[in-house]
Amino acid sequence: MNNLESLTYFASEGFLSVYIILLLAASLLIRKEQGTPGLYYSLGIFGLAVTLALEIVACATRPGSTEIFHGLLRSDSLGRLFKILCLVSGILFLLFSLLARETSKRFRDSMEYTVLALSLCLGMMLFIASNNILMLYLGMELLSFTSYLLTGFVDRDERTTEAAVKYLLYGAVASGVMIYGFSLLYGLTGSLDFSAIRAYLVANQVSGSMLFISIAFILTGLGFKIAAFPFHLWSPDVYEGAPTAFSAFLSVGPKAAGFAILMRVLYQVFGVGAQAEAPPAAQFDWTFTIAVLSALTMTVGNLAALPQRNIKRLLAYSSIAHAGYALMAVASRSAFGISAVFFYFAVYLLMNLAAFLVAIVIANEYYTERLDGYEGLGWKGPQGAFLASAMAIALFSLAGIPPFAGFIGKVYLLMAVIKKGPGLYWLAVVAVLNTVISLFYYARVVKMMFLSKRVKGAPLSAMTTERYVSYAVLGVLTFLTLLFGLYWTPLDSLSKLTMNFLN
Amino acid sequence: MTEFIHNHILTLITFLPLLGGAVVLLIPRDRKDAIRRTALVFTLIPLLLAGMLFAGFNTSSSGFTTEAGIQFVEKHAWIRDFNINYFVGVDGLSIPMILLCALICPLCILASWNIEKGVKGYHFLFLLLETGMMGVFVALDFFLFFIFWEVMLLPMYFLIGIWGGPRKEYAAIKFFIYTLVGSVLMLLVIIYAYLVSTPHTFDLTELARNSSVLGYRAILWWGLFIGFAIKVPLFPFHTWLPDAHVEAPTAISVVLAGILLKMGTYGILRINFSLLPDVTRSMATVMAVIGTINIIYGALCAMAQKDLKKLVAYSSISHMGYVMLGMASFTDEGLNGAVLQMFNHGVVTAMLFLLVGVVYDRAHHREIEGFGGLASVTPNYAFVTFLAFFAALGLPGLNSFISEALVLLGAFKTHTVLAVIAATGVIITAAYCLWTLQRVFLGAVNQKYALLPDLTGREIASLAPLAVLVVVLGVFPHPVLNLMKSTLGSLNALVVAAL
Amino acid sequence: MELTGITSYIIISLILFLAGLLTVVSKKSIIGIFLGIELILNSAALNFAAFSRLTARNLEGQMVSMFVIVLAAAEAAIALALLLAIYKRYRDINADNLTTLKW
Amino acid sequence: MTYFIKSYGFIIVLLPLLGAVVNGFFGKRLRERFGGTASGYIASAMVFLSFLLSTAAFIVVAGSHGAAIVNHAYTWMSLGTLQVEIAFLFDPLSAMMLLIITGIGFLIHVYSTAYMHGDQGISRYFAYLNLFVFSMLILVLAENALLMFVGWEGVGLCSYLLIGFWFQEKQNTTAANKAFIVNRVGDFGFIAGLFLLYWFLAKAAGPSAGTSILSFSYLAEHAHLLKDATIFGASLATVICLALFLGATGKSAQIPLYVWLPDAMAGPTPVSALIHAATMVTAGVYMVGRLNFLFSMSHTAMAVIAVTGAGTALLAATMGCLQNDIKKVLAYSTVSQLGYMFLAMGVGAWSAGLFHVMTHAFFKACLFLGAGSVILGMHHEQDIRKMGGLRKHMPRTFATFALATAAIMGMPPLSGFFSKDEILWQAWSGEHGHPGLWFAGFLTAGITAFYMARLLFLTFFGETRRDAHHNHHDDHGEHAHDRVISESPAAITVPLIILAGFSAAAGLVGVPAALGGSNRIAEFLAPVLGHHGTAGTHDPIEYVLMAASVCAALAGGGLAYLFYLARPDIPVMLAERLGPVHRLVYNKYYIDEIYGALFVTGTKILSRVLALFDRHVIDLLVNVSGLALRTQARIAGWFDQAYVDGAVNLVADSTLSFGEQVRKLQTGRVQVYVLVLVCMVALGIVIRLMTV
Repeated sequence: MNNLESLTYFASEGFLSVYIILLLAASLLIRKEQGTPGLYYSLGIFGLAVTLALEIVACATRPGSTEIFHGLLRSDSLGRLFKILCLVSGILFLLFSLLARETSKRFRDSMEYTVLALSLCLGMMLFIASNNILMLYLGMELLSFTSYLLTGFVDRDERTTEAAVKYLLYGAVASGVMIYGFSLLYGLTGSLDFSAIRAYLVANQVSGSMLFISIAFILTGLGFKIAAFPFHLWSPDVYEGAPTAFSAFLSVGPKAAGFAILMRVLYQVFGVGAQAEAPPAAQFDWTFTIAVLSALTMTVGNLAALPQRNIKRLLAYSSIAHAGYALMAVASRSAFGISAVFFYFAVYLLMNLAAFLVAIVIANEYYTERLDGYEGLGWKGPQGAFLASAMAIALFSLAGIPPFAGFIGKVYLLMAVIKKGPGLYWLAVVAVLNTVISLFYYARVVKMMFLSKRVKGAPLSAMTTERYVSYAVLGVLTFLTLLFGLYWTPLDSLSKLTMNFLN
Repeated sequence: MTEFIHNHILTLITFLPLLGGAVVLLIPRDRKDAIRRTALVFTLIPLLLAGMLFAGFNTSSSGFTTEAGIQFVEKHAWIRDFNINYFVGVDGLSIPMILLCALICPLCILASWNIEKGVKGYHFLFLLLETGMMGVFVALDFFLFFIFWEVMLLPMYFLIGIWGGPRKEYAAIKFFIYTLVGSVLMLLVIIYAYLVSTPHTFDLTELARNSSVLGYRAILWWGLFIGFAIKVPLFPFHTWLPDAHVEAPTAISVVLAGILLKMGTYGILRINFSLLPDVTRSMATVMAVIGTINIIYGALCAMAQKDLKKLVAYSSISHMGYVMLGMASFTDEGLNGAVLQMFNHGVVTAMLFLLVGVVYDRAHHREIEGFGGLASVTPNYAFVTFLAFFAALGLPGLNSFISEALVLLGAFKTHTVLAVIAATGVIITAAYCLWTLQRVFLGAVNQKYALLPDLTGREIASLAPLAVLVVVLGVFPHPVLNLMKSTLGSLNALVVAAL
Repeated sequence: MELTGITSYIIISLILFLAGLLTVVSKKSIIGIFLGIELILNSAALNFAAFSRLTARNLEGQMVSMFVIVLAAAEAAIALALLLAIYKRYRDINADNLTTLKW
Repeated sequence: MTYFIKSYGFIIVLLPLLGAVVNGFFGKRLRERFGGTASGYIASAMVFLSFLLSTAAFIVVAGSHGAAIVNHAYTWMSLGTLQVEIAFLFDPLSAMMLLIITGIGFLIHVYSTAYMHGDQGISRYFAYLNLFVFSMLILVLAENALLMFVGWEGVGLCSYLLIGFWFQEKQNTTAANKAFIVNRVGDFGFIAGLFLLYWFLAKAAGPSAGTSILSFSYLAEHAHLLKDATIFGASLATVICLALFLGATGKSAQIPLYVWLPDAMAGPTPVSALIHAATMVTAGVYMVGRLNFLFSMSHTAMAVIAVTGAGTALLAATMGCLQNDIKKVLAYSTVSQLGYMFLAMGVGAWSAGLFHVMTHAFFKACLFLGAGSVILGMHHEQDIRKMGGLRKHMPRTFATFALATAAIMGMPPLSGFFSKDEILWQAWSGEHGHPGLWFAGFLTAGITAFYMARLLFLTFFGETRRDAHHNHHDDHGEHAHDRVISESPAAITVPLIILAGFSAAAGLVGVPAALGGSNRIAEFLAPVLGHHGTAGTHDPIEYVLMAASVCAALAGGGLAYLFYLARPDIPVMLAERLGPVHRLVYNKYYIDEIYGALFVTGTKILSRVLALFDRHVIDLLVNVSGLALRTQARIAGWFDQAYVDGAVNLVADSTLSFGEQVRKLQTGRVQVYVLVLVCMVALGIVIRLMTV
């Protein structure tokens, strides 16, 4: 499709690009003393909300799968739905940044922060939609560069810069390895375009080992984005060092984007077994590789989370484990697996962000990220009870206990795996055993909040506007976590849409 | 109105407590008595409804695997795309459990009257727990069953963990983890069964009818069995139980022993038996051996305990062994005995835990050696305790005798040697029961407790219904046996025919 | 096809790639580590250019090479900014300082 | 009247229950309003009414020429092939037992009103006593074996409650526990035998639905099916009979389970009379008699029963010789007499055994009540060494006691003579008989005479020896010897006299043909027990044996006279001479101690071993070393916690520590992170290349 026509499919990204430029321009006009952080964040949220609206409209009005901009990007429901997911998390990211003390009170350059956040969202959208090696690389780097900056943006203490540097170095190596892998793929197939690569692989015999090496290198980059073992090592450090709101976002948005593109590459380029045409899988079957990665990722994540005493670090490891769960569905190599991943990320967004929001509120109140700060929270009056209940629901949902949405998400993933057949049953067993391990550390937080008789620290301070907003958001997230645990048909039909990108 | 109640009776029984929980949340936290009364009302209504259920139950309808054999059915589509239904109904297997649950819950509320800390939260969680327990017994959709099964975990975790004794945190998490290990295995089986059935279904009756589609049958069976065995709890999965019981507050111990343990055996009967009858049949010896170990091992461990509550906890392990043994006998006598034992043990152990709670409330400890001569001080309390312990040791004329005798009778047919070994359990049981009674109630009065008050009206109200049941069902077990006879008959026939 | 030609490019780029990795892992100074990253990126760029010229016979690869170079520069800019912050704090750019965050 | 019994026979059973309920629940209020005696009157009245109805039932049964009358109350259980009725069987055997129970029971109730007068727990006492009568009636009237088991356990419960009636004393409650638990061992056998029987018949006969397999009539009809059945290579009939007999040894205090009965004397004396002499302990004999058709199918079982009976008779008799507690002597005598009954059962002399049950009930009840009267008179002194010369103070008690003693010694023409000689004769000549058995019985007869005469002489003859021994354990403290010894009130003596009368005369219903009688009791019981071949024949040996046993009795009595009245120095000298033997017998062959070490401590240790398993290994070491020192070692829960729970905790702990290890991967050095990445990818590639 030519460029002009493509623009109609590019409305949301286009709007966002223009909006970013406008915002940059506006920052020159607004004097620093005039603007409050609230204003900038609100502008950013507004921009993302409009983008989201446009994306939803596009999703509703333009079904089917189309290559746009001469095949650089692809417009399909998989991409659109993941973009919606990422935009929602982006909006919540800015909202959380506004609510968190560290990014709203001491921070004067909130305009740049907002612009970076919006750019990050743009990068994420391009990343998800890319249909070409170059586009993928550019989208990923836009996403990554802004991430490095945002990680180090708020100078809290020495940990912030350290996190940003580590993130940058690790990310640069990972993306370097990835692009090297892509260069090999290009050499093997002679094309940058995913469709062309696939067509070449279907038509021609290529060296299996070379293909594997290139896939392994590519997986390094993508694995870095989704923080899968053994590419996960950066994430706990970065989560701990980054502003909490950003850690929350990192664990959902970029990760979902990474999964979207991972599935696009693995399914679209390297084939889906279910498809009629002989898949390149004949040359290389990645199911087992991904399955092993999945098992290792969830196990390592859960085990390492066990001894953690910092809530952000704990949630970081938990997020690694959850990437492992989601990889399970990717390994299932089925259309249902794709929808399961989407479903999982939709509920993961709810429960994980709820947990982070509680962490933000607590950090605002008690200046601590350590678990001791949660001791006796459930007994600190109605506010404490509400926060602790919301946290407990979020954590139990993360652990996959009914009747919360996290359980349904896990059922989807397990279903995808078991559907695949006996070859992957072991993975399902590993996954459920991991669920049990994960309960140890989730329940420890709950234990701190409710079971401990000692009520540590002062009672929560009086309500403020931020607090009201936080509680409202928390209430919505928690409610949806519960609702989707009991009635998830809407989310189910949405997730089914992702499957049609294969046609 | 009556029409409505009749059509939705199971839903009402299941969810009225939850509604009660919501109401409790609305009451201001300092109006403690209002909260307690509300909770009591919302547990009494299900009891009333359960009575109606009992009256309206057709004892002759026996189909276990057919939908026609199940009564008071309610079926609504829940998640259409997955063919998950809100499918509830009762048959002869579940109705005794529903009655038991409906009976014990109000008594527990009575027994919790003296809880002062977090009254609101406690009663909310308790009512939530009741919904979960009822749900397990009425659910006929595997998915629904699992949801209810897990929903119980959370309130239980908090009830033990917040209102429990000194080591409550350890006990609560141990309970949680143990149960979760079992249930995740069950989850895998559920998903597998769903995926291999055509059309995909979670309907237990449907799955039972077409159980031949299930592959890997032995593995499936073990997956389910371990999940349930942890709940029962069967040796060697039982170590969560003494901890949980000792730490839990009285009413929660009652629920735990009185109802929760039954879910394990209920699950085995409902699911292992009907879905995998052939494997069940081939596992007869394994089940019988485990049951026998439970009986003897539990009784011996009980004998060594110094804590009254721990003793009762181990006695539960021993008594649940009878259920297992009876189930493994594959005779009508054994199977009916097993289910009757589930009911009877529920009644007796509830009494025992309530009684332990009574003395703990007064003396603030439970050391068996720390009492003595209480029979002179508190004769009424002694009388009821003697009754309960004698029921526990299977004295003829009291309810447990019938079930234990039926179980042993059944076991003698199929597992003669094991049955003989298991029967020696009655000696050990008598020994530890009598020693306990002697140490606590008999002998010279311990002057420390010379002025211990006797049972209060509220305590009598919570104990009397159980005491009456203990005697009446011992003399006239017909009503309960009649409820389950035909259902269990067809279930047994199904299993026996499987091999 | 001049396979010998392409093979030599591949070997050179592989050497570059491995040298880059080695540098990243072994250098103490963050600048040094960054140079290693540049080597990795350049090996990829070299590959793209070579494949573009010799096997794919289209310009796409060369285009990617350009972008890789541009992005490497951008990355360097961010890195230097962060490096300044590090230097300010530690008066040093040794990577071993960065071990507060662990476990 | 037949109709009445057939339709309302259960009233006989229910009346005592009613009494128990009234006394149990309203006893306190009764006492407050009407004083302590009201309980006794109500309880006695209930039993008396029951006795009247029993008499009626007896007449009906006697008039129906052996046809059994069954009163169906309701169906207890009905499941599969199992059908158990709550039904009561009236036939000659149960009618006879009915009369003994309600009759003697009534007398003892009356006696108790005086004996227990003023006791704090009098209404509780009568509630228990009534409950006992109720249970005993269920036992004998039960129409099927399972219902019989209910009564069987019920009497055990009442026995437990009554032995431990004065529960403030720890030793009483320990005795009560012992009685219950030892009986449970027997019950285990009973149940096992019953269930084996049930399944065999359910399989062999293929009964139609609604057949009550365990009913005695069905069993009697189908027992022959057992003939060639085997189980684990042994004859099924033998296994079943031995299992059932184990039950009987528990209830009827036979080797090896007799140990509880002497201890059971801790209960109030009327209880000893009713439960531990006259009625409950004969339940085992009754059961064997009831199931005689079963036992007669196994020669092995019969032989075991006979030998056990003879052995118990002899062993207990020797133990009785050196006891000093008046009730203990009687207790061992009871054990010994029960041995006689089993000897009879074992040789197939069913009616002789049951005849002895009856006569024994009379004279032993009389003896116990007499002992109670003595104890009351002596102000709760039970040691016969401190008695003596009581015949002057308590003439009526003495007379009745002496008569009953003569009866138990087997003096013709008192009741004991007839029943005992019937047994001895059958032991010699019966189809399962053996001269050895006879000899044991004969020896026992002599020893019995000896120790009973000893008891009589020491208690009632000679001089009062109240000061000879200081009343160490006289818990009534206040100088008991200062009190006057006087004859007991009428409520005590009248029952004594009645019982003495029966002890003397009851034998007349069983005068053997050899002595010109017609053994009417055997005839009466024949519908249930069958006829014995020897009835009506005249064998000269019978007279010889009779004479021998009388001589043995006289010799025993004479020896006692010599030892305890004429030359009191001889026993002292003998005790010194035969030191070890004396000590052995005096300490009852240390059997209690052996059982204690073997079973009680053994079980305790086992349970503690298992409980210790629950705890940690350190605890184990501590406790094992402690075990050597203390019998109260804690080992049981250990198994559970150290191994079972330990394994679980091990999994949890190792998971946690593994978590620690995994966490260590996160060194904080970004270059290590990169290295990990590189190595892992390289590893993946290498594996891939090697496997392809």
